[in-house]
Amino acid sequence: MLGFLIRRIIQAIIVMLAVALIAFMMFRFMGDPVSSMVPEHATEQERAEVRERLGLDQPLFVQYGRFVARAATGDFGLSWRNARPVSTLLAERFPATAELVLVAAALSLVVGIPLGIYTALRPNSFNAQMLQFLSLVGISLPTFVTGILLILVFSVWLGWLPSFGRGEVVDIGWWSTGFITASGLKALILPSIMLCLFQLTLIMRLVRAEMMEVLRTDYIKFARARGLRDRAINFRHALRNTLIPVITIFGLQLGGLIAFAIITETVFQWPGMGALFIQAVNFGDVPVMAAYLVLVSFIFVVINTSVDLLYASIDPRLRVDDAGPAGGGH
Amino acid sequence: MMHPDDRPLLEVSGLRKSFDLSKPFINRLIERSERQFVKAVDGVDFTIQRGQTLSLVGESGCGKSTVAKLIMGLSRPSGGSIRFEGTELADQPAGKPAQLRRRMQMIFQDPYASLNPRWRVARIIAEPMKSFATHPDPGKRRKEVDRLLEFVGLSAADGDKFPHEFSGGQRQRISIARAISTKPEFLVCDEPTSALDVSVQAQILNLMRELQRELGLTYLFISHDLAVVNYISDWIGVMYLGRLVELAPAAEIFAKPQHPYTRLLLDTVPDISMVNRDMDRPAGEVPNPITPPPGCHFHPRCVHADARCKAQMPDFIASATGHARCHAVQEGRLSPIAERAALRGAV
Amino acid sequence: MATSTLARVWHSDLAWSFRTSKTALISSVLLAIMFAAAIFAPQLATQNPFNIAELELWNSELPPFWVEGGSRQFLLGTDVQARDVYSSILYGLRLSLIVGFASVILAAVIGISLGLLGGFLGGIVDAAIMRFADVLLSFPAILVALLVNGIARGILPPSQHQDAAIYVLILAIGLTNWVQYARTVRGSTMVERQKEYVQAARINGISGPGIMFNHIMPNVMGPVLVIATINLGMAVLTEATLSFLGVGMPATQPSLGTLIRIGNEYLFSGIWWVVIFPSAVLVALVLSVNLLGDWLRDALNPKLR
Amino acid sequence: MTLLKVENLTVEFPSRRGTLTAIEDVCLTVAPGEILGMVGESGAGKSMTGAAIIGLIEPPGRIARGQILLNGSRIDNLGREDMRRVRGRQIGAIFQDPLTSLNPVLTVGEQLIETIQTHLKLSRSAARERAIDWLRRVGIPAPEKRVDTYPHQYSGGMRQRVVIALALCAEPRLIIADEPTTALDVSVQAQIIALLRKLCKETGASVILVTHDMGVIAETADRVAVMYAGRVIEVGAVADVLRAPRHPYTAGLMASIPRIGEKPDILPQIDGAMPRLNARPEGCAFNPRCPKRMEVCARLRPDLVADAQGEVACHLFSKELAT
Amino acid sequence: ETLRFGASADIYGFDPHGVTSSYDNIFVHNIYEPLVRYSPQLDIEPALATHWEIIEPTRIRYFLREGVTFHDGETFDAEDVAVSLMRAVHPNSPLRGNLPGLVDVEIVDDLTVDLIMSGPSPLLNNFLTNIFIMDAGWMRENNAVEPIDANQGEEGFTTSNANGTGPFMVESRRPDSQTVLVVHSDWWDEPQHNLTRIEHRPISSAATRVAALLSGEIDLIQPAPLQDAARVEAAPGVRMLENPGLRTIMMGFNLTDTLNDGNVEENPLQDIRVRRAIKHAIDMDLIQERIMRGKSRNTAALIAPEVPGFAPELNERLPHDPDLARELLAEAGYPDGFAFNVNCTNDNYVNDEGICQALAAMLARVGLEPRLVAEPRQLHFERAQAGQTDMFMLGWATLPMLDGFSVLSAMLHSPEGSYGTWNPGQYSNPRVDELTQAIAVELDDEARIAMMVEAFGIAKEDLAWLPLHQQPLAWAAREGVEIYQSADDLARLWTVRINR
Ligand SMILES: Nc1ncnc2c1ncn2[C@@H]1O[C@H](COP(=O)(O)OP(=O)(O)OP(=O)(O)O)[C@@H](O)[C@H]1O
Ligand SMILES: Nc1ncnc2c1ncn2[C@@H]1O[C@H](COP(=O)(O)OP(=O)(O)OP(=O)(O)O)[C@@H](O)[C@H]1O
Ligand SMILES: [Mg+2]
Ligand SMILES: [Mg+2]
Repeated sequence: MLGFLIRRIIQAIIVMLAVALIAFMMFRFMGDPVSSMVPEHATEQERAEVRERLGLDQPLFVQYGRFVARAATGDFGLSWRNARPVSTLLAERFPATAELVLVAAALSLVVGIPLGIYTALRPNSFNAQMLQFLSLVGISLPTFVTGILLILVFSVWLGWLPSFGRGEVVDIGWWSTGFITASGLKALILPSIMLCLFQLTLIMRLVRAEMMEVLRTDYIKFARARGLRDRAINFRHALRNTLIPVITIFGLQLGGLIAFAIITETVFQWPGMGALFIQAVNFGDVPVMAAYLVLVSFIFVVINTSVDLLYASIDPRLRVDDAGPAGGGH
Repeated sequence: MMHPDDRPLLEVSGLRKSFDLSKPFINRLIERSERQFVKAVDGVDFTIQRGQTLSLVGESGCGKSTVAKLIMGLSRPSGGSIRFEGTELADQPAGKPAQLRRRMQMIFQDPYASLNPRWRVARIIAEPMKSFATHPDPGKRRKEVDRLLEFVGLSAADGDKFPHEFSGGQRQRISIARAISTKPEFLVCDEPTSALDVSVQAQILNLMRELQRELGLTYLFISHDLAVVNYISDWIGVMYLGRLVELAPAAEIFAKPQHPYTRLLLDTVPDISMVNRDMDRPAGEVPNPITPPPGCHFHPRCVHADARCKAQMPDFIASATGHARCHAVQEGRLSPIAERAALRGAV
Repeated sequence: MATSTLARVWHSDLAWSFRTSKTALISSVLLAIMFAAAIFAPQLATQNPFNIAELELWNSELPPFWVEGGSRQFLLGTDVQARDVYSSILYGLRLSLIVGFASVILAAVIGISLGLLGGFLGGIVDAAIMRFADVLLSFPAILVALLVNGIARGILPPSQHQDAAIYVLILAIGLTNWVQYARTVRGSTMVERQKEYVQAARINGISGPGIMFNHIMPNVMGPVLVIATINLGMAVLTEATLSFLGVGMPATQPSLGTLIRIGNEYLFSGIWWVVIFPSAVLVALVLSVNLLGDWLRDALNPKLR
Repeated sequence: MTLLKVENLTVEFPSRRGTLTAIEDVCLTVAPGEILGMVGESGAGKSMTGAAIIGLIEPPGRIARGQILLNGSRIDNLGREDMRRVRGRQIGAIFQDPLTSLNPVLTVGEQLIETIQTHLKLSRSAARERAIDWLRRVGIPAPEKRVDTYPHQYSGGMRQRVVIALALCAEPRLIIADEPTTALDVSVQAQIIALLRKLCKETGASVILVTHDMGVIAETADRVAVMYAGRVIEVGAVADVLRAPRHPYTAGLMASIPRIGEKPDILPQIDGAMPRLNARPEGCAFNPRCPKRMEVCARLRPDLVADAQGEVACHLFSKELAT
Repeated sequence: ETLRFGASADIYGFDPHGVTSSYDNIFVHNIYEPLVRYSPQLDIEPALATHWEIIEPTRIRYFLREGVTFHDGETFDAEDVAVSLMRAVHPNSPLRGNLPGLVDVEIVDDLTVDLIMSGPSPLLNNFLTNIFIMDAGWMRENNAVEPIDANQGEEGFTTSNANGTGPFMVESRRPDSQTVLVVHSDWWDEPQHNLTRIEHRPISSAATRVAALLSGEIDLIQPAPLQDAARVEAAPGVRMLENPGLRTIMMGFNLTDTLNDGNVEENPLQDIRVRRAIKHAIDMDLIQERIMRGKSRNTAALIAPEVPGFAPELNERLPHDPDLARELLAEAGYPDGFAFNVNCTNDNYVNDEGICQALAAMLARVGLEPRLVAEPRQLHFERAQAGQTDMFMLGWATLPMLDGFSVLSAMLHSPEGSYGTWNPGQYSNPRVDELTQAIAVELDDEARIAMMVEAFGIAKEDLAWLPLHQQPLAWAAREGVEIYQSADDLARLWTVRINR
């Protein structure tokens, strides 16, 4: 287990170094960092000075090393767009994205898993087939279209829910939360529905496929042959084995949610990191893009590593380091 | 064991193969575990004379298939030598040198996996001829394919079909047709009938005997079914955990099994002629090949084992019937058994 | 021979399951119509919406023809730039499908090659490819596509953005989607590689590439087809999303996503036709592709047969 | 007195190429405490018969005809819940692959306890006691410790022992063992078969032992039923069927099995292969391969007829009866 | 009362000398104040200075208002003015160009300062309307006497903190989400407003902005999309605020020797006939009707009628005449047209991208091959400034000068020194240069205006720029929100009254 942990962490570090390399390359080769920092009429002499000050005259790997060292402390310099430290910009927006993603993730799990189980257990019932079809519609609907429709119906026509922003938020330390005000909670509803819809259908389909797969296995057949009750078979035997792979996929999906938040945040004017990132892409604001990339990858890597560890601790086959006696058979 | 009249077609000596099953470096570092190897084949010696059949038997995982793959060049030996007509093949990959490899072919166990499901039968059979350029002309090649198909008991029209349109036995015939298409002299057959039904097994075994007679083939035959081995072989080698524990002429080995493992096998194999024999014979299980018992690998299951067996690996030396790897046999601690013959007579 | 092949295809399980599946039939008919519409867009359209010279501003914002004020010349109305919505949809569909197909092909080619290579060679090559794939896989496609897009924009001079947009999109989407192919192909390749027909080929002196492409590749293409179909839907969606976010096709060469983005700004002004029709077509397109993919996956899954 | 009586059991699979008949008019009886061997080539319908008896035919398969009586009462038409009560309690099952028969995420003990508690009114601790006891009975060393371990920590042979414990722990009257040793080594196979036989003797359970290994049948079974192409074509005492088979298929089959100690120049063989489900010939399914084929064989399907030596479905014998 | 104000963009920060964004400048006006300010009607009126006098042509004395306090309670005095003005012209300050010619600030006494100029400055007051005064002590305490240097990689204190004398003070700020201002109770001026609190919410999507207004989440939006005017008008409880604006939208030409993105050797745009042809090809009336929904004011002049320097004869437009355009092109030797790029913003002016598309379509119809590039403003202006465009969009409101000189000095004078800073096309006419330099130091209004009219006349003849229209001001508000819509598009929130 310890070996597994360390291996995963080393892998995670390598991944982060690779991501940092991409971010660094973006800095180095997208636009000229010098020209954005010196006055327009600067002489070549002045440019060279800036270049030296920024260390751009050093060998690439030295520059990369420095970049990594600075990135590790969260220092990505100033945004080209609005001359504020990128780390501050991201930190300000992080809570908004995090709360949105968390709510959407919870929603997609809480709704997706039961629906997946239901459709797997009654694959031929009308309801299940309807759900299966709807889930296809769910993954076929462009999320931005869903978002637009939600706004049109619930904000414009019915006027029930706000069409943009986070509502009122309360600061708890540096974290600003919308969870504890009525308007904050109301503002969360539409965006999190839009964000979770795709993941929800994905999880439902995943659980369904995985569960149907498990229900076909020999040990389920054997469990039936022992006359176990359906409930025990479905929820004790099948569900456990279904959810183990679902955990891994869900880890990946969480990453997907963070990425899809870009669209949701754009549609709902949600003041999160995704909106910041899309602005940066539009503006070619490399420091923000690079920092977002590094931060988001860091989150992914942390999630994925912990999911792997979780997986390893849930699945007894992986829990014990020794694989046990080799089985016979061909 | 040597037939003086002729130089052996295949000589295998000291053949070894180990697979690295070590955990990743970091894990070994942290857990201070050693590198782990499976000695799948651990010093195997035998020779096969032209036109004869040598069979290898043994339980699953004892290394039979690995020997076959080593001989065919599908896997590189960790040590030892494989000589075909005196030419060393141990360091040659599969298919090389073409002139020699053309004369060695193989038939596999699984009739479903051994034919490419996306290829038509004619193309499958023609592939070796094309690759080894024995029939460079496509027209002639196709004729040869038709001939081969009929030779193994199918019809020429079957060449246009896909493998899934055939039954298991028919597929094994196609495999055989492919194997003999380059006119080889030596065939390695890795459990060619163990996936087939008994009635079909008889057809294939007969076909193989017929081929041997007509084409003068030499076989290395691998099986875990002692009865099949008995039917097809001239010589039989019994393997246990990577080692050859006994090698003797087929007739002798069943009549006078030397090694205790051979005896155990003969005892436990269900026999159609032994109606309602009491099968409850404590025989243990094959140990984990990663950590085989020291000394003689078989000693934990052996009733005759003593301290020496636990400590020292016996050599593979001549026995009453052939060769055996057993201290007890060598020390004469084992009585020759007549028990088995008696049992058979009882039914 | 040809007829017998045809007959064989017609009687195959796949064809049978196709013939008897209502969803497969309906969705493929829908798809066929949309493909035809895309291919014959220049013939079917009443206007070339990409040719700005054809836009006559005084025709702007006309409603669909059945609504009062609409004109038969512009079946589904026009947008603010007097772009005929009907023609724009045809051309946009064409763009979406081109981007979809091209990126799927790109992804498939990269993924299959790398998957075959990794699965067949194993060892360090495999480890390198797969670690790389893992990294990429943990990044959602849309994010990678945005990044590739952002980088391309940074590198290319602005006047080329428009012309390069479609290639950038194809690249961005293609580069993000190959991982799935690579993983699947690698997995199947590792299974196939162990199979005895491959060993037989090696015994017969067939070279590595020969085995990889002649023997293994045809046998790992089944799942690839399924992935490709499902991916096509995803690629079309990704393209639309990028265009919606304003980093995809430019307004002068609108894809379906761009049309929706433009229309979205006018949604509350009562000019609903600019956003509704392209959205409907986009959803219909992706839905039928997904329905087909879903059916294909079930039909090709031996366990379900 | 019979424990199980199967009459004219027919299982069909509706499919696009019409209805496939997997097994047809299968008739069997099993006496209490008896071991009935069932042999036949792959696809002959052995597993399907077993599945039908235990009520686990996978949809869209269905029992089209016939009936299954256990202790004289029909079980083929029981409701879902009633049939569930029969399974495990009345009829147990053992499948081929011990590697996949156990749920990997539950301990062996949990699986045993759950099964015991489902069928017997026992407290959890009593069930646990019993589980440990069963592990001991199937020969697992140190069962008190092993009860809390996971299946992957067992070797193949040990796992099959656990499977046997699971099948027997609710003390069913009948065990359907579908190729319980095919995945095991010869030396382990002998132990497993012996264990099964011993335990059934102890509990008085009957066994239907499905296998295609004649040797196993010979050494284990009391009676044997031979299946061919979905039908039972011969039933009789093991010694009779092995030594004096009457149906030409059985005869051919027996002859084609190589035996230790005999080395004929050429093995007697049956040409051809068993027909596929959708290509079963008219009349006797074996007639195209039969060396003693008669004109009637291609027309008329012989019924399974009982006589003093057993039962056989062959015109050779029905004619004898007629004359 | 609380005003919920929906703007199209967020501010970047509060530093009044720190960022170039004109929207920031506008917003900061609610917090900081200049010495003099424009009234809602755009007349210059005293603010922190009560009156001023010209001591010498290069020394202007300002008498400061007494009893003004900053938000933190500090009193306002001459030192604050001196430090703030010098801060505004510090080399780090991106705004230094907004106060040209300031050499030094001398403190005469606590409430009197002298501004030392490098030459006569007829527009000094106009400039000062946009230079905000901060508290010197507060700046010192927080190490903010100099504007932040973008290279230092640090955020200035003044970016996220504010301490002005204005009518409102900052309560909280959440970037991209909400900035809350509350009323400054010690404000020196008599408040006309009845606000206690302002919630400034950036909503970049126009449609969402309108939706938020309609659903009652927002009281005032700026700008309101023109296409939604009808709907807003029709909806109960909300109304449009529309007026002609000062900002003239125009297209600049690349007049250098080569095109950036052309398919011909030379630069056809240097040929006046080609520029004329372009002008004739464009149907501004149609654009006005369709894209601008009749709300814009088409123009041939580079400045709006309200701006000094305007004369009616400058506003005589060339007719839309595609045939003539084709003829002219043929005459110039381009019967088949040529390719060139057309750059415009897509987030800056009213329907900017739409105008550009329509424009490009019209150019294409006379045989030209315009390649349209629509980008966010930052990229666009960077590119336009760097001369990487052949035809580019620019909107100029002459703010904060509110004088034709702004256009002459920045856009029409040849680029040299502080002149021609916005003339990347390198238009150059010696007479215009001469006139511009004379206007700069001419203190007599009549003479200045005469010279300006002459210079604009030349530029019009030369078609140095292609003026399109003055874009409309379009805001929308809930019923009961009263605000005077000034032509400079500055929402003077301290004039807002809400009657619910
Ligand atoms: N590629 C490999 N990597 C690691 N171990 C291997 C590999 N191939 C075989 N082994 C190991 O080598 C040993 C011998 O395997 P081999 O396949 O030769 O056995 P076998 O006698 O043919 O068994 P079977 O009857 O099951 O075919 C086994 O323990 C197996 O696990
Ligand atoms: N789900 C199914 N759908 C259609 N046919 C089936 C299905 N399951 C089994 N069959 C068919 O039913 C017949 C009997 O199968 P069964 O599994 O009983 O054979 P078996 O005698 O047990 O063979 P084996 O020795 O291979 O286990 C076979 O021909 C098989 O193809
Ligand atoms: Mg093997
Ligand atoms: Mg079976």
